[in-house]
Amino acid sequence: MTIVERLATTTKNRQKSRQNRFVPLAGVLVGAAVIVVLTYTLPPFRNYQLATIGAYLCVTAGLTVLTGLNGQLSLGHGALMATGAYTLALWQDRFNLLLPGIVLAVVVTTLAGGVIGLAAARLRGPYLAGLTLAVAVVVPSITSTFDNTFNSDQGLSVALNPPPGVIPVEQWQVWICWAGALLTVLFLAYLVRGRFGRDMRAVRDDETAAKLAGVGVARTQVLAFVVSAACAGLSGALFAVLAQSVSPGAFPLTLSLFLVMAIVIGGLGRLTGALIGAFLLVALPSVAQSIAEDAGSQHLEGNLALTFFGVVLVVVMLAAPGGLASMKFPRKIRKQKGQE
Amino acid sequence: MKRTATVLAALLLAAGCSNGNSNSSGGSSSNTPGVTDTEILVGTHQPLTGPAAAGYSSIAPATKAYFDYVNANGGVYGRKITYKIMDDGYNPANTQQVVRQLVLQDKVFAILNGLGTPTHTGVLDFLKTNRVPDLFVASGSRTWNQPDKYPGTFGFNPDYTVEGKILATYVKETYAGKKVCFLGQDDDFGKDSLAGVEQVLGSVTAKQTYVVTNPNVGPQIGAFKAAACDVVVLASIPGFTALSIGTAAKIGYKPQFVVSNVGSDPTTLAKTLGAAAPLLEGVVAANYLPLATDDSSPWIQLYKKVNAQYNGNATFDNNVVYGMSVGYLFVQALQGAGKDLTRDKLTEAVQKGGFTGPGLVPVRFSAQDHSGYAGEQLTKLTGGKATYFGTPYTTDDAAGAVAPYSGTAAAPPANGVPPAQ
Amino acid sequence: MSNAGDLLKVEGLTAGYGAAPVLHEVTLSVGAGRIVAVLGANGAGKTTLLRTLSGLLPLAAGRVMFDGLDLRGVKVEKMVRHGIAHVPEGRGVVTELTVDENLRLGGLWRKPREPLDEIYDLFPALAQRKNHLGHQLSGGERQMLAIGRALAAKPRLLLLDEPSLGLAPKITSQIMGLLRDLRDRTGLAVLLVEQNVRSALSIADEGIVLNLGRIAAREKADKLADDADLRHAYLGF
Amino acid sequence: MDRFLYLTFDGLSRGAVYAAFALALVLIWRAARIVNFAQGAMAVATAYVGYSVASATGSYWLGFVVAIAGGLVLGAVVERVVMRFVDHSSPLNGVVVALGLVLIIQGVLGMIYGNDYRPAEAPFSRDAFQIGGVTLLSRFDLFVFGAVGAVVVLLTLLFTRTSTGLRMRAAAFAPDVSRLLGVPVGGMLTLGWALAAAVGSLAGMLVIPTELGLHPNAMDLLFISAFTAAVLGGLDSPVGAVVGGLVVGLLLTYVSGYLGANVAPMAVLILLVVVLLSRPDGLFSKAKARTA
Repeated sequence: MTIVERLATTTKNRQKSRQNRFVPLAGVLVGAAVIVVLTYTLPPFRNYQLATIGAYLCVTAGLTVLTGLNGQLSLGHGALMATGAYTLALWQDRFNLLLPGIVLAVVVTTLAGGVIGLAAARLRGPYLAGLTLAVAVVVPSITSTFDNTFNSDQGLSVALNPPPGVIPVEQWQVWICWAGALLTVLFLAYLVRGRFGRDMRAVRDDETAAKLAGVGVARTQVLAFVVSAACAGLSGALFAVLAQSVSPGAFPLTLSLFLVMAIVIGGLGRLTGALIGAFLLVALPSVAQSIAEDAGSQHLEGNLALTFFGVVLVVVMLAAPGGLASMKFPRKIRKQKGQE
Repeated sequence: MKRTATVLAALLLAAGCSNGNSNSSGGSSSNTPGVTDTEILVGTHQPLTGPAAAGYSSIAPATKAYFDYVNANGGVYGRKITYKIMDDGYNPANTQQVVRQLVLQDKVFAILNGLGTPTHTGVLDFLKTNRVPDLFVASGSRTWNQPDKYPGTFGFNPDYTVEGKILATYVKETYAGKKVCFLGQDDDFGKDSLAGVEQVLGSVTAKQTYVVTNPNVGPQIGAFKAAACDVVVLASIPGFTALSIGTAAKIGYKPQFVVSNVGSDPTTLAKTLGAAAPLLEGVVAANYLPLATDDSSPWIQLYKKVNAQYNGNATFDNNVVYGMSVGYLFVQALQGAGKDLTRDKLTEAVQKGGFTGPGLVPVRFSAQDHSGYAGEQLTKLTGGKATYFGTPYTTDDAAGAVAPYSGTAAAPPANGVPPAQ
Repeated sequence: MSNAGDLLKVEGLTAGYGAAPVLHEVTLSVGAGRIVAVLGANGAGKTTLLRTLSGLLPLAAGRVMFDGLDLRGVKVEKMVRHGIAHVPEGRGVVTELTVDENLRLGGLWRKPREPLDEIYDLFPALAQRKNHLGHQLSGGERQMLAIGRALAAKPRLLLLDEPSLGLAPKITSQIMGLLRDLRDRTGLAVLLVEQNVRSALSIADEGIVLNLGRIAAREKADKLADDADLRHAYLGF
Repeated sequence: MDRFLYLTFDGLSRGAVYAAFALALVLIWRAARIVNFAQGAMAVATAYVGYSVASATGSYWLGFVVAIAGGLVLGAVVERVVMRFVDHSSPLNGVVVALGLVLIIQGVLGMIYGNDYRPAEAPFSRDAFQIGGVTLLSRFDLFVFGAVGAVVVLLTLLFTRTSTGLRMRAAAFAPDVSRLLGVPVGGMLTLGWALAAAVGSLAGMLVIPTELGLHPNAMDLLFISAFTAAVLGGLDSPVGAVVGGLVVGLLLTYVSGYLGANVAPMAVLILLVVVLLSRPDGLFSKAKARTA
């Protein structure tokens, strides 16, 4: 795409978003209402899955802003989630105060994200991917080197008070996770609409042009990384709440890769895409496993599910290159493709 | 956004409505989760795919095959056992998901033989909160033995410290005055084992660790060679046992290897080493169940029959023996719990102990002790085949002495199904 | 103006990006050994015309004949074999390759391959910088490299997009002189897209004025240069 | 000193296989501007085929040739059947499709061959030569070095001396211009994938005998090290891949040997940070950075 064509599409997008303008706050309030109603109707396991979607949504939303709007690819967000999760676990062990603990987890991860972001702002494309990948694989190494604090592979358990009153645990978990998720989405939605969002897109599309237009390129990139790291930290803390335990094995490189897959399949750069991605992260593996179970002999073990998962990824990417969130406009996509 | 949320909500609802009955526990078997007049539903989490699947993915199918055998022989009090195996790929985050699915959605009666220390550690609290019996966890961690904290959790394997003490006792008696080195996995497995070894031997000449993410033990084995160790104790998984033995041969270093049970299945090792399998000659390991190659054992005869009939004649190795022994012990526990099956009765039955089965040493379940097998006997590999030598030893994970065990192993019942008690 | 000996004949060509056409029913022809200048304001469709002719953009309607061959359905990478060379806007030098490699690339499809001496004779400046990477060249050198590379393919028709863009007047006139020489010496036909109307018309045999994707005028070059009304209306001087 | 020498040789022999695999990544990057996350899984697939042929015929070398040829075919097929139809307007689309392919390949391999380790024989002895009590390299290590060296030489010749190499480079750097010059860009892309996959298969045949054995996930960890090596050296540079591979191999071994195996990944991260902060496009990047 030439710059002119890019500009043209950007203008088009802007017009489109003006057409179906909606207020993020209203969307989030509706979402909250839907979630609360759901928690009273769903059985416990579905509630747990719903809570997991919420926890994933925090990180996918932040990552899609970083990657989709600012063009920085991170394969290390799993490690940032681990940072948040371990912070909360260590805090809970001492103080057992959930809300301040979650805030602290976000703060610590934000700082970690700032350090990585400073390095990341100098790197492009695969070099950034390579560096963040090295960050992702360093988690087990850190937990075993400092095993007095992190307890190596076995990890830490997270002390939690039981939910207030007679609320079932799973329902309580949904409320916590989705409160975090909806706040994240609200924050990002307003952030993306403002000047910062414009700067991020400008940097993604053409760094030189952005610089000429007075956008601080490095500052925007670091800031984008910091924001997405904060979201990852929140997500990690929520996962610690969900699992009541943290261990390095729960934040492997594959998690970071799956996060990237989720936002791309969902629709890069869109919060709706992040929601779809978070949903798929929970739904797809279990659907794959149950399909494989129905079809499978014992000797295929988990392999049929794995294959099914892979086929879905490839087919979706070929059928909807803009991600599932873009599926509403199939004709437009075909046209754009013809142009290339 | 709004529309997507609605669609997702509808999907979740649709998915949820299919099984929305409430859970309860205790009381009588009529309202015990996973138990009906004709069926007992039991679940497990296992690494079926991914790097950790190697060696371990054959355990759960073997357990299932034994249950099928029991079912074909009338089941337990007329109930058939359904064993639901979930793949967690040895990823603790997946374990969270699949165990919750088993407990909350499938409403299993109990979790049996969940595999792995880091994976299973993460679900202990959840299982405790939901009062789900958590039987015979597949790892030698001491974590499972905390009756006060986790009353429903029971181990199966002898723990790594017990094993370390027994291996070290053998080394102390046979290689007195020789230099001993230790290579362990960089987690509780290696640490607990080293603690046991050093308790008996004192400080070893050189100790090294490996991480599973770096399949090169050249530096570690090189250090042992430089330290001129005569004996190398390995607390490693099978792949790294093979790698260590292969690496030693590569650099012309020939110590006596003494290997932990979890990393010593001769079939798996020989398969991994291929043409280099003769290197295994003379390796000392330990076990507590009949050996897969011991055709004279009535247990092996029984298991082979079950393997042929219900397990698609899978490669018959120590993992299959392990899986079927887990199944046997579970059926024993079910028989002990009686006809009116509840979760509490099952836990009580396990805690009552007194099981005799394929093991060379007793399982020591009691109200105070939830660890599994009490000890091990040493094996030596000769001609590609492991055989027991000496006597079995038992000990504990604390300062207790390593004592020879003189009891004799039980023979399996004629029909291969533990009798009702 | 079209006659039987025309090398390139375009009839009713409609093309563009996506559904909205940029060019509407353009008809033109280029005879062997003639230079035709395509003039017009920014966005008139000049570059689109060249991209369509060389197959980079699909034809929505109309017909393009080259020496009796219908070019519809001829793949871009085959055009050069039929004798059409396209020097794209911005020169299209592969900046990661050396001068020599860029030139070799131009004649790669020919069998047997001919030595590049002829090109280096035409552009002595390039001969001196044989082993420099493309991005180390000046703007003028890049333009020469791009044209030289196109010539290495021994084309019969050269599609040339804005050769003067960003170049000093002296270099522009050097390039224009070269094109005239080539036409005279080898009978090369050139379809020349230019913003620099004066220098384009100084060498062209005829000129075509595009306006909003339609042909607004087609005249002999000298006549066009003298037509004050037309100049004011479309060419801005 | 003996220990240092021992670790050096151990690290070099590890590094050589990282280098081989990093070369495959560099090749595909140069041909298609994509980091092929499926490279490892593809290499494992062809290694399975190679070892199946070797055990069926009793000839290691026949299996070796079949594995490399299988790489050529698999690479071409993946490009023609899947990658060609991926919308590359976002570079991530290709990455996600590649990750999907990884799952498919690993799943299918698991179904066919099972999830246990299978032995992978080496064609030469892996027993190291010893001189004066110092352990040096084995015959197999020398074979690995020879193979990696040969690949570097052949690739360099291909890219700098042949017109096909010139076409491949041009097609990768400037596809549209190349088409105008008569370069069949699609064909070059297929060729690039085929060659890269063949080099990947070679790397697989070199590395699998030195690790735990054949397994659907056998190359996962290697991919991480090799990708790190390629990034370190500069993704555009075959020489960089080799140097990067050796550096990563040595670093991992030294750190494991002197500080402990658990510290090694942190050392790699630190090295990457230091190198990339001073040279954001790797050690052997060309003067001008191209933001792709």
